[in-house]
Amino acid sequence: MLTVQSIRAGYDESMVLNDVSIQAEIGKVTAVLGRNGVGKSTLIKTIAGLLKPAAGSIEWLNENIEKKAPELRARSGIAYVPQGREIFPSLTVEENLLLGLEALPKKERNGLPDQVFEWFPVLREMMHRKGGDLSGGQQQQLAIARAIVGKPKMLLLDEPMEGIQPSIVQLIQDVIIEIASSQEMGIILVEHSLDLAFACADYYYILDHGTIVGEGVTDTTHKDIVKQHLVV
Amino acid sequence: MQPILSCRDVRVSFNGFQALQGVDLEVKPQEVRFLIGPNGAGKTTLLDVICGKTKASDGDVLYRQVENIRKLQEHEIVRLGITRKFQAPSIFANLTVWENLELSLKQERGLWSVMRAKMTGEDKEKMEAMLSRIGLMDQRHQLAGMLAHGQKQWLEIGMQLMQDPEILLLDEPIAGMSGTERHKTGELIHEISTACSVLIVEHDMEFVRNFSKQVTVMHEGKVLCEGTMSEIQQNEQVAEVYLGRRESAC
Amino acid sequence: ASNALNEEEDAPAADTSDTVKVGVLHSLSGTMAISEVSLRDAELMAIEEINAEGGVLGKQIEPVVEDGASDWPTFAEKAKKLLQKDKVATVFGGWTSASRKAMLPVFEQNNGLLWYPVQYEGMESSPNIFYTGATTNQQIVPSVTWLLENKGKSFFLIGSDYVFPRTANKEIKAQLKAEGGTLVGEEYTPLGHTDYSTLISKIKEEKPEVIYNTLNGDSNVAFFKQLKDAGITADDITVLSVSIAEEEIRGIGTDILTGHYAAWNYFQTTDTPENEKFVAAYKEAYGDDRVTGDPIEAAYNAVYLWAAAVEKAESFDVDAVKEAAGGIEFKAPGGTVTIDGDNQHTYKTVRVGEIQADGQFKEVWNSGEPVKPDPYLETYPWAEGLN
Amino acid sequence: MAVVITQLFNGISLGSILLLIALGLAITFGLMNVINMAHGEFIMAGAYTTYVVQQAFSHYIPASLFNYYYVAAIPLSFLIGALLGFVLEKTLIRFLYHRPLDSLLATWGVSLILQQVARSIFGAPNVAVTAPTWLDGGLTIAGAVLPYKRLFIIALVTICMVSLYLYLDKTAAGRKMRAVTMNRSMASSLGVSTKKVDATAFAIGSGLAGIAGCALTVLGPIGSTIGTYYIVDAFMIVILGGIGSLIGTVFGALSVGMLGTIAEFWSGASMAKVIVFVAIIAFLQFKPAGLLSARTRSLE
Amino acid sequence: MDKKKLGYWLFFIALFLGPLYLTEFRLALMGKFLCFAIVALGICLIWGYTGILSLGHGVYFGIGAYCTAMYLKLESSNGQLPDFMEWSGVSALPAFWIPFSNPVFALAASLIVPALLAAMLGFLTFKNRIKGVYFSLISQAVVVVFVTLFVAKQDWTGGTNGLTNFTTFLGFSLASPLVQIALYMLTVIILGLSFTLAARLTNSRAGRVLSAVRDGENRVRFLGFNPTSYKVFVYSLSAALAGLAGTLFVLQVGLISPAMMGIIPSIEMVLWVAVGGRHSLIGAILGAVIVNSAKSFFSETYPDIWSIFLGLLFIIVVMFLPNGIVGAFESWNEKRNKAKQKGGTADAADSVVS
Ligand SMILES: Nc1ncnc2c1ncn2[C@@H]1O[C@H](COP(=O)(O)OP(=O)(O)OP(=O)(O)O)[C@@H](O)[C@H]1O
Ligand SMILES: Nc1ncnc2c1ncn2[C@@H]1O[C@H](COP(=O)(O)OP(=O)(O)OP(=O)(O)O)[C@@H](O)[C@H]1O
Ligand SMILES: NC(N)=O
Ligand SMILES: [Mg+2]
Ligand SMILES: [Mg+2]
Repeated sequence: MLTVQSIRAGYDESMVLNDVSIQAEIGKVTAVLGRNGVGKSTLIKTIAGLLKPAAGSIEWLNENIEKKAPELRARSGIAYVPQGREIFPSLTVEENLLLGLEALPKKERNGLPDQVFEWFPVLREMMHRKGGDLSGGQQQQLAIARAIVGKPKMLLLDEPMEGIQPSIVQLIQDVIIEIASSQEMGIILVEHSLDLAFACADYYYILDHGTIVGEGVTDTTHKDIVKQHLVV
Repeated sequence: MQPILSCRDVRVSFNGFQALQGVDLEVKPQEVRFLIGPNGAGKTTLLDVICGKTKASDGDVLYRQVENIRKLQEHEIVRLGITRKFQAPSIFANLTVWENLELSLKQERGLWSVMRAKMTGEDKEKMEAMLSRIGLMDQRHQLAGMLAHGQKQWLEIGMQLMQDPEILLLDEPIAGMSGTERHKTGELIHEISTACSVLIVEHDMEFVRNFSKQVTVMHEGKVLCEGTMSEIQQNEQVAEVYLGRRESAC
Repeated sequence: ASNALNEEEDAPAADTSDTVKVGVLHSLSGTMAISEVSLRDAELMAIEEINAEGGVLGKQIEPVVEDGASDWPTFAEKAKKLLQKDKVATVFGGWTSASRKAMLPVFEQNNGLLWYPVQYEGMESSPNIFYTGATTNQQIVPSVTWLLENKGKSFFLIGSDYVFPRTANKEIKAQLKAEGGTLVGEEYTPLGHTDYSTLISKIKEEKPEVIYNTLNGDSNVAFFKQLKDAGITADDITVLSVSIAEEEIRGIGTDILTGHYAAWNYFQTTDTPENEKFVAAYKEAYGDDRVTGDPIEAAYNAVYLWAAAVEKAESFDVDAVKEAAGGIEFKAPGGTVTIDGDNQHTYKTVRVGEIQADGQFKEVWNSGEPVKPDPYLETYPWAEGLN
Repeated sequence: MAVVITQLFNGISLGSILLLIALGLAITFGLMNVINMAHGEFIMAGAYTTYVVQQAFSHYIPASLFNYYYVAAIPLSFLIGALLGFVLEKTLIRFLYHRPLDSLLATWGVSLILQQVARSIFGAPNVAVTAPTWLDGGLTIAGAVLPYKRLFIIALVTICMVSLYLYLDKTAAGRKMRAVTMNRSMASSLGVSTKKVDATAFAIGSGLAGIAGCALTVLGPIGSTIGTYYIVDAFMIVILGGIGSLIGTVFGALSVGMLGTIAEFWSGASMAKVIVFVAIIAFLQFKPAGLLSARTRSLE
Repeated sequence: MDKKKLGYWLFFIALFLGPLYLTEFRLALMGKFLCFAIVALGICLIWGYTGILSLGHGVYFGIGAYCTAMYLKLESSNGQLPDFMEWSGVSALPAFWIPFSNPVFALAASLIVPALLAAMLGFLTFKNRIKGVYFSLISQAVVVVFVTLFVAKQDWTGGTNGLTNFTTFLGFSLASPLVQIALYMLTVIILGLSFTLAARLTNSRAGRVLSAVRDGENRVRFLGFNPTSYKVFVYSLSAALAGLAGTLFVLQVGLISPAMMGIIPSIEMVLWVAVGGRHSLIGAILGAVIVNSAKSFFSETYPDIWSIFLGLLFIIVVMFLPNGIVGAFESWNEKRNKAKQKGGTADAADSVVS
């Protein structure tokens, strides 16, 4: 269980998040929704440890992690797929994927699981090409695969469908659902498309002006409420 | 109508990898043309070739059927009226919104003219009109780097429009935009197309359905097929390599 | 209030106070610090000795030390500062000819006095400079003659690429022509050059009997180390250097240099009572592992010569001191030196020494008596037309 | 014939010396993008370490073992260089990763300080290091003498280069190093401790400078300004080879070494220097990213 | 804005009146520093505004200085061969020296030659899209080339000694304090004019293009500008300023040698700007004066170990004042203003959140 409690965070002097609290469970998909620039990515970065919160706490597996370095969070099972992919451009696809194993204890780092190549066959084809040479969508697939190979318990996905062709969007959607239903991983998903978010997620939060302005389970009645919110 | 832009057998290879294997494409004046296709099909590469960022190894890119722009430099192509919006917002973070627009004015861009350039009343009006059109009137004296992602996207579109382009190249313009903004962008594109042609790459099928007339599908560095969205949806191969079962079903 | 037109900054110290300021201006940082720091040490030691004996004209000497930083404009700036701000009675300083050339106009314009303690290429005689190092006829010319008589006729000239080696080599070439030597090669390397493999290949090709070495500074270390590695020893080719003194030998490694030669006016081993005292005092002051050497001695002499001239003039005034300086004698560690009133250089004994395994020189030849300085080589027929 | 062999060898030898100096830069500059102007002073530190080890041996170790001081000096020079680099990374560099040009300025300050500190400790004049006797002499091939010292340096640089190549390209640690230097925050969110990797990388690069310093003692002067003689050449070699490409650096160093010796034989040392630098500048006009570049489209 | 302008006027007037309150020696130093300030202005234009870091401006400074020095040398040789040529065995004045006996030619050349050289180098490298550290290191290589050439061609350039020992300029004795004061004032005026020119440029639309080039050269291309011509222009402008500074330097200091063109002075030039504040023209001027004053002060006070203090200064500025002294002042000012505003509108700020 990941519990974010009354987080304040932002850049330099400007606070983007004021008092944000959310919860995400292992085995569930939690969606974070909101219009452009409300701070969704900021929230995800704060959970991943790339931003230090000015106030508030983050509890993960019964431990406060808000002061921990990102690499420690990664090793404790939090994986991050950033908006904008952040592939290592001069490393090959294989090397990028191998880096995903860094989150695992040394003993468990034995090779790349075949599963990811079943999901993303294009990566096997491009195994020895430089990450930076891939097309946008290929890079996005690589970024997701890189996070998954480390067998995380909580996967932070910041707009993972951006720039991906429709058939693979469907595939990723299936993968997300499959992963969550295996009960071994939780997912926090930032997604613009309401349909997609509701198709994948179990629970949702709406972020606006740096606070949570709505939350609930993802059923059809809530979908309309959310729509209202996002249109304002 | 004569095409304003024609690509003929355009080929690009990177270290032996054939990213474009002979692309033919024609865009007519005031047309909105969507370019779709699987990841890695070569869409971005094609835009790169048209705007001069990547040099084609073979083939021609003709502007108004006469001028071969394949070997021109980027800024020369822009001066012809072909502008490009990149996928990641490309604005000047350390200049204000106003200054960003000022640089984008359609103007003589030579060194000497720019050094002598004065802001005319007409320029001012044009810029103010653009500011309200892209909804950044209040932020005009802010540094552009401070804007939110969506606002940056809009500013960049505004910067392209300031140049009164003949052809506008857009690479996934609505990526990262939320619902309302997507719609606004779609409408803006239609508005623009009364004055210029738009060549636009997008993966969001809902958006394509809502705003497209002609769609070109690329696959493995070639044009796979062309047609309206509903025609395309019928195409078996497109469904297989690109749309997937569900998309084509609906 | 003081301003630029009003030259008096501090009240003229010379007349009222019981100290007199002198400038000490050497490179304490940068590439030349390897050589120049010791000159400062020698000058400060001389000042201390004179002060202990009661000073000059009853005044204690107060040294103002400045760093020329191996940078010629800085030498000019600091010289100006010493003259204009500190109002020093005289300045001891410089090593490279470039630093001297940079300071020269400053001293001439401000009518200051500079004591320059290093051997140099000649062709100069400023009324505001006293030259206590050798000019070419007190080092290079006699050593070439000695080499021709004792070591061989075919010469290979190597030098750092700047004014001293180039000018010196021009003179050597003229002298070789006149005295029956042959020139088989002439090479210059930039200051600080450290790879001599190619140059040594050229030397091997030309098979000279003698290498006349006017390299300066760090390059010497690289040159000698690599010469030995290439299998060339002093038995094969004699190298005579004019910029390697005891201190440089220590930095190169004695084993490498053994058997090669240098020409100077002074060696630490020079056998005079004054030198015994001088070496002892220097080691006492700066440590047993320190060694003296020609420029160190010349710097030390400079302070005593100035003090003697002041005493004779009974004034610190620059013109009076210059007037009095001619004929001033000092029983220096390397033998008596006398100021030549005409060109403000000193009479010096010329010596050639062979480097021993302990890093010291064994004198193999000397001129017997102090040689009159002749910076323009006017007494040498072959030098006619050189300038 | 002998001249040709000698000159060929001289070119390789000069190239190997330049490579030894550039190897460290290939990491700190090529990979980490830090322009460390104090790199030359790490070379100096390695050289002085060798001097100190030699002094220690001659004072405290039986004379019969003196010859082995050099064997001890190589790893110690590496360690001292690495230690200095480690401290520099921890105190300065790590605050400047996002301001690469500023690290140039700050390390310039460091270089000024280190030179002065060395002068204060060891005195301004050069100190001497006596090369071990097993490096005396040379191999004679067809009348050309190939000094053992230069052969030794060629061997040393080959070992350093191959180990570095294997380390960077074939081990997980090397992969992490390249990842961290490309994108610090992403690497950390994958579980890589960037601070450790950064410090290690910088220490290795600086340690290589230390080894270079140790090697240079057998060929040249040992003084406070020794580092300044090589530093510009070394930076040029890294960009000539292509930033981020180790193999490129090797080619860069060898071409500069070859061209340098040929030009010097044919003209003179000063003109050779001019010719080499003009050639590098001209070459970069045609291939702005260097001989072998590690660039990809997303690095633009 | 007006307050700022007034400040600038006061600053330059205070400099201009230097001879009233500075001793002859300090005035000479200040005159030298102000020459450096002109170089700093040029570096600020290319580095702070356009993002081109040149580590080779010593070359332009030096060439400018040599052009003028050649005239001075000929003037003080009274029609004879300059002394160093005699020592080097040159028998007749080399052809390229001859036009430099004309002061107008020499002074013009001191501006034009550096500018042309920079334009040539800039055109090649910028056209080939060499930028960032590549450009910086290439500019350093250019320094090596020129310094080596100037040292090696001793018979033409005076070698390491450089050119020195001048007597008069246009018939005025360079040793005369009055001439030195006049040269100082001329330097202040030229610095003021250069500042005005640079300020005009940076405030114009072309200045905005330069900043845009710094932020994203490729983006500028896609707005239809050719960054190459802008970069070449500003680079050669800054080279011309360096050349101009070289002229004033040689007139006041009476010496130019390759030592002034080398790697070390070239890097120091950048440091002046970094210390003052790379994004501010006035910062560049202050930086040049402050760093050089500090250098003089430290080396006069601690001749043995002054470089440690100077090194520390650079480290401290880079670490704690990333935008230099002026940048630090500005952000302090901004904070103060913000604090003032906050005091008044604290309630309003709170209400935004709810
Ligand atoms: N590095 C940064 N420095 C300063 N401000 C930033 C930075 N990154 C984001 N911001 C600002 O923080 C606010 C929130 O940004 P954030 O990226 O979290 O929004 P978001 O909800 O993810 O938006 P989007 O849907 O567009 O991705 C925006 O106003 C943005 O301008
Ligand atoms: N510099 C390069 N070196 C090698 N391969 C490259 C390079 N640039 C692009 N490619 C390859 O060319 C192909 C086309 O890439 P491009 O970016 O044009 O695809 P795209 O159609 O835009 O895809 P997406 O929809 O994912 O953005 C991809 O397979 C990519 O890996
Ligand atoms: N005068 C010298 N040795 O430069
Ligand atoms: Mg976001
Ligand atoms: Mg694409």
